[in-house]
Amino acid sequence: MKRLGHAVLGLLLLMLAGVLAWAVSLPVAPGQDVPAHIAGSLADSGVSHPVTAVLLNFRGYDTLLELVVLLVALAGVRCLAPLPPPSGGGAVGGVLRELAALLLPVLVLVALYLLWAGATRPGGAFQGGALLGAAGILALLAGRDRFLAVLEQRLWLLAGLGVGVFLAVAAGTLVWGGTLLGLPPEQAGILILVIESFALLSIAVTLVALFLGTGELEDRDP
Amino acid sequence: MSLLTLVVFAPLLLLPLLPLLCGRPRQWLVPLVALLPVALLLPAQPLALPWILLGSGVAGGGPGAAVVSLVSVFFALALAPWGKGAGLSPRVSACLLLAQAACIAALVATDLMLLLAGFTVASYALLAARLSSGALAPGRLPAIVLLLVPGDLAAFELALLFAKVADNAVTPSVAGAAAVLPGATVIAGFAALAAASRGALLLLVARRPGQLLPTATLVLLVVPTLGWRLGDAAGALSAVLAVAAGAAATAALSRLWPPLAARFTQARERVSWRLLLWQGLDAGAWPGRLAGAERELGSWRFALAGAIVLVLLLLIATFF
Amino acid sequence: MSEHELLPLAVLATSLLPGLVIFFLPEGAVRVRSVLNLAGATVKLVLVAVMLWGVSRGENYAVSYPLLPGLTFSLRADSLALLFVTLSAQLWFLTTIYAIGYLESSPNRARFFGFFSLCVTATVGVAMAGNLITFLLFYELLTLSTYPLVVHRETAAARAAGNRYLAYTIGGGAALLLGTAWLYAETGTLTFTPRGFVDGSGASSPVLAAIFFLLVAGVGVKAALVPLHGWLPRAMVAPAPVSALLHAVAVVKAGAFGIIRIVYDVFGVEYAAELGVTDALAAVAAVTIIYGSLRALAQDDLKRRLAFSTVSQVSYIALGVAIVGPLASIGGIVHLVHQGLMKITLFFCAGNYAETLGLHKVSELDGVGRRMPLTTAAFTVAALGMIGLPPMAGFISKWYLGLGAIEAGATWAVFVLAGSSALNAAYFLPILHRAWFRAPTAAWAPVPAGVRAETALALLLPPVITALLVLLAGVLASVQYSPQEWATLVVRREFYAP
Amino acid sequence: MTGQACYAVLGALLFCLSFHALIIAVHPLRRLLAVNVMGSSVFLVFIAGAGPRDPLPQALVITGIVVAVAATALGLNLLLRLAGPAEDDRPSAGQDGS
Amino acid sequence: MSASSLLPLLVLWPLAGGLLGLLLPRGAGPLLLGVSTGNLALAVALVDALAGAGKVAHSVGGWSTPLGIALRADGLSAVLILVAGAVAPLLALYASAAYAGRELRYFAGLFLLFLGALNGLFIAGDLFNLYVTLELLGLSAVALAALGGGAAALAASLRYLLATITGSLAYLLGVALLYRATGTLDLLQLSGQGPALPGGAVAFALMVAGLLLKAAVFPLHFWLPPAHANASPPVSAALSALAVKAPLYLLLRLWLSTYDGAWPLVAELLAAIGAAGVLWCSLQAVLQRRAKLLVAYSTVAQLGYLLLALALVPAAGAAAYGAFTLLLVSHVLAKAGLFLAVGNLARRAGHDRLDGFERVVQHLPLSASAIALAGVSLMGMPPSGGFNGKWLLLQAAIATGDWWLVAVILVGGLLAAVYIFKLIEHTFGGSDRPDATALPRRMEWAALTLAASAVGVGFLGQPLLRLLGGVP
Repeated sequence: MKRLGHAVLGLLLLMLAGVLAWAVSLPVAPGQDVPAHIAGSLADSGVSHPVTAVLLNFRGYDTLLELVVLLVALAGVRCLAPLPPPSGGGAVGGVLRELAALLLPVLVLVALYLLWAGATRPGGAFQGGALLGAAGILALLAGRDRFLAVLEQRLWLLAGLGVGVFLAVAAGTLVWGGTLLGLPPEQAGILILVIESFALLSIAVTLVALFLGTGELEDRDP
Repeated sequence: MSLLTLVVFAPLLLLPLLPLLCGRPRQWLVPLVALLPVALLLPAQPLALPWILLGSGVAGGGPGAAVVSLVSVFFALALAPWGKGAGLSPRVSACLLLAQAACIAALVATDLMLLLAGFTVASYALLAARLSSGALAPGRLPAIVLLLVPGDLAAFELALLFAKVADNAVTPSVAGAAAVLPGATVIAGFAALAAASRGALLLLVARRPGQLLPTATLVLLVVPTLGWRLGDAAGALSAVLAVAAGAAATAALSRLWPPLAARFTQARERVSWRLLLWQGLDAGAWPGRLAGAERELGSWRFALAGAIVLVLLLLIATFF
Repeated sequence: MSEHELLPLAVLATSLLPGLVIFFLPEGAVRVRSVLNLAGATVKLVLVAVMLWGVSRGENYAVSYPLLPGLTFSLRADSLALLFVTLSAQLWFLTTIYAIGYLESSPNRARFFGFFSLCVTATVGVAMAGNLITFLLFYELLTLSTYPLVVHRETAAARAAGNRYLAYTIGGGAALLLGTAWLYAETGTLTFTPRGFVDGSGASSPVLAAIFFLLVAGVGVKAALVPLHGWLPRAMVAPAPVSALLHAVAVVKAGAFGIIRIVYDVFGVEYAAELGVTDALAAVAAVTIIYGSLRALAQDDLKRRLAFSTVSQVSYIALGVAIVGPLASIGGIVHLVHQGLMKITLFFCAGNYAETLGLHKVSELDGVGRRMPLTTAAFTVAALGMIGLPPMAGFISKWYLGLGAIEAGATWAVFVLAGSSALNAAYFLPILHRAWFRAPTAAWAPVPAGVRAETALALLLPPVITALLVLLAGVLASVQYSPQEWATLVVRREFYAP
Repeated sequence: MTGQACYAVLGALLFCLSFHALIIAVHPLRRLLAVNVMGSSVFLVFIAGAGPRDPLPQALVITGIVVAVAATALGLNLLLRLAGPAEDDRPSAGQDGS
Repeated sequence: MSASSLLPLLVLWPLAGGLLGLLLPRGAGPLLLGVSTGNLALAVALVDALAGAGKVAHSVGGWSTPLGIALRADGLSAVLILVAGAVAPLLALYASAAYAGRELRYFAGLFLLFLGALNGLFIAGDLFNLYVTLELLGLSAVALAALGGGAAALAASLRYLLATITGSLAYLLGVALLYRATGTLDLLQLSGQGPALPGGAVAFALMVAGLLLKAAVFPLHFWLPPAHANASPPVSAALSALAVKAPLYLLLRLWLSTYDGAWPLVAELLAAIGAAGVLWCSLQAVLQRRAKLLVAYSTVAQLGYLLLALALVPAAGAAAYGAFTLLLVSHVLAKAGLFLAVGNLARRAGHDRLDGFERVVQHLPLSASAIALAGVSLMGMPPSGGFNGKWLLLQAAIATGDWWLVAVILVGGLLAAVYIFKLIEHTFGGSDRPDATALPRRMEWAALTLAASAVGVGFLGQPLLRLLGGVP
């Protein structure tokens, strides 16, 4: 009976795969030429790299919601019942400690470079945030958890900062400019940089907190 | 409310006061009131009572008035506290007064409705009077009732026929009845069915005081007069014959009744069929399979495979 | 909102508001609750009287509110509606007194009286509904508000009866909803118009016949037509005031009233006769009349016997409506009132026997006339009325039904009437005989010293008053505002071309 | 079959493959992984579908990836909570997720 | 403040509230109430603005559509935002009494983000933006479902998470195909083009399957009952009333505007699925032994009704469209009220097994009447909003001549009556539990107000339909 089930399932999936492959490879003539549009209004988007322009200006609203999704994930993890931290910590091997000493500064440097480079070539807050988060996790694994204390008190402030700034900018543009996230062309560059830097920090903190799960890292209010 | 109606229905008006009057020194007042309708002998023009029943009326004078006075005399005699006994119990005298009032109403009514009403109430009142003064022999009561009730229904059918023939008048007048219906049907109808059942009441005759006289007056005096009012001489004659036949029939029936009753056992109330939908659900047998199917349906495999089938089905559907 | 619009709403509010307030009153506030109930009932009686006076002068009271495009919630106090509203207003007043006495020390009274008032609101709503949607709305509200009363005692039997009651009435409601939706789809309107609006609507006759049977089936559940009557005897497990007002008068009459509305105000009786549906209805009614009486013969429990008698008596109304002719309609409509009065007296007395002496079975009723003369006298008047003895109200409606049957040439109906009267006699007279003319077998608690009446006054007065009404409705049948006169007015004004 | 289209077809096949894994898998961790792979296949189709020079899908895919990360993180934590402490006191060898 | 700037406010306000809820350790209760009432005020303002103009639009960042995102609100979205806005404060009231401390803080944060996502979804005019709002909605719903729950709740939330992600990815694959074929993601620009596009049908099939999985419609409903039954009352109320409706709203948008109800056989297939859902899940609801599971299966059954209405829109036009909306609105109110009331009874009785619901009704008369009123609307009894929806659905089914649908609607109503009265009957009897904990009055009043408004909506049918406007 089980084999029959698998066979039927396999057949169904094959048919689905065939249909999808056919659909995906159909010749197509899109009505809108999106790259031309983007090139056209890249000038007043405040950044020169088209992906960052789309990400933070043309479709900034999606990015705002995306940061909120990260926040929700963090809240979802924190609200679960606390678990004792995994006991597998133990002694930190020499190789790991040396590697960490070497890599940490480089990682932080590259993360900041990525943040800055985002305006002109591929990069930006998310890539930098991921790197910074990785650096944080590496530091944790290597036993350098001095920064945990800071994280301890101010978790939600740090994690919420990115979304907070983004919301503030959005509200500001709505109140003054009349349109949500309507960044005026001349200040667009600076505003994007501000948003990206705070987002960088929040994404890093969120990723580290998500990695830690619900360890002791919580301002356990009574 | 003219004097006439007051006089005619005096016994009826007296009813509520009865419990006070009986058993006290003033007990003689009851028969005196029962005598009041004799005043009907005085000449008085017919009176219309549009608000009684469906618009009936009362006619004084004429032979009917004579019979009324006779009836009143007989009832008064029955009600009087003879001899040493304290007279009749309040319930019996109440029933008798009601019977008298009903007889008078039937005798003087100008419309068929009041006649029917009086005719029926009188017989039931007499039956109640007889029963409240002592139980009948085992077979007698069912026999009487078995004839009384069909008799009333026959009277009901007859009245409907009268109404239809008298160009659908809701309440046809008694006077016109004989003229409208061909002679034979009136007489046969009323005499054979309605009057016969009254013959059954003869069985009520018992030695107790106040029983013989009222029943006799109803069966032997009032019924023939009503027969006469409806069908003149022939109506009266057939009424008398019917009464005799009714009495004989009831006597025979009352002997047959006890063995018959024994066989008719009380039919138990059948257990009604259980409502499958309701009880079936709670019994738990049937839902087991359904819940199993749900668990199977609820498993990941089945559902996601279902999703794929759904996609393919939707695709096929788009081709038509 | 002119005065003419306000009155129907006010009549509804007089029982709705007290009901809602009572729900929130604490269980102990007995006096406040009783005052609220009685005040509501009296105000309703006054308002109904005003409307009676108004309608007989030709004014019309109507209010409507659009629910959906093409669907309006409309209340209209026409002459037929007022007939039913007067009946339920009077009987609600008496039953409230009775219920206060009956439920003296029992639990859950706040809930009971709350739902009790909701039921009456629903009944009055059913009566005054101006179109089929409002009728359906109050019809379902009636189901919902009677369920808690049926299960009031919370015993297993009560809950089983409640379940069965629901199964029937909600099934009926679904049939009624389908019929209404289909009718609306076919004719585009649902407003009750005096001689029916279905005739010229261009819908094909088999469709209309199907719609007719759906509507009558939906309404027939509450009117306890034969196949759909199963819930009524079961629902007798409810306390006496519930079976008195609801299962003998409010709920059952709502069903019968529905049949009247459907035949006269939706289809028009001539068109229905053309369709041939009235003959089917007449047949079902006849079968119900005979079947109900036969089953009543076999019941030893007093309330179940009365329940089966209700099943058969309500079908008189259906028979009257089904026999095409003004006289039969008068008989059917006036029987709506007469049967209500008679049956509520019987249930009050049954309640008294159960409450004071704990008698439930007919076989236990020997010699009860001596111990409770007044109650048994009321019982006798009502029972004789049910049999159809001349001076009582029952005779008047049977007389008209008989006349109508003969006028319409349906002589078989006359025999059905006669047969059913005989059966009525067969199951009522033995009770009377036991009550009055048999010596009491069980030793009952004697009347407590110092208490003049045989039972609590609140329990005694209502049956006596309703018995008196039965007598008056019979004897004074042709007085200006009597039920019979009002029924003639209804038939002349609404159902048959002037 | 231009290079572009073959990546898109690859993405479609990967989608079906991960869907199959999702149906077959019993352990929730494997299901979570299957969902991740499915995410990547959808992003692949998204980018390969549109023209090479079109930056819009690339931005959208970045957003998609972040959303996928958030969902997976939440899923893993729920999984840990479900696995519960009983798993941890086993020797660390069992750490690789049974 | 112009009408078009109302739309972004409707999203920013709850998101900011949610952020504050997470940041501030104390004061979560008043914050929750304040923000949700503010949201209701905004919703009412939107309804006013819409009453005049009929349509409100806002292009984010000032960029024209193929490039930027457009936010659009028409009659349907205004009604849904209004009803969600009306339910939120009452759920907030209930939660502020039911939760405390850490749980209340996380509930406040997550629920407000959930509300923001919901508003965002109802006004989004861009396919990818819809994906992000759907995902945000799904994740916050999963987090809420797992909030403070036991092992069963965690397992159910994990299953819910996997299902909702799979659904979103299938939807996203459909979006990818559409973008590949047209180059634009905007609904307005795509309207009516769907069927003719190369691969348009495949995209439609994928999207429908994904959305049906996220909305837990009949064949794919496996994850909903455990998730909603194990969550705490306000969460299961929010999930059952609001979360599962968003995918169906999106399905209606796609089916009416992008694909213009093109394929009649697809309509029949959707109707068949809906009908099967109504029958099967009502039957399952009748068989349940636990009250919350019964109510959860009732949700899946009512979703079947919504799918029925949706499938009839192309053929029956305004009647089915009105039926969809009225059924949805009254179900939101009735189901939220019912879950809260059942939650009260379960909290008082200590468990939610049906036969254990002894005389709890004596101590919680308000919750018992809330169950009754909500039941009236779910059964589609006349005075309630549910009846209006059922009536319009019946008219639509009769107009299109689908008599088997009429039968399904009525049988569904009867089965609904069976399981509602099973719930009511159980609260009518049995022994007494004097020692059970007393409940704060607010919790009972919240449930009763919701249930009463579900019946009250019955009288607002006309204004709601006027606000709704014609079929888009």
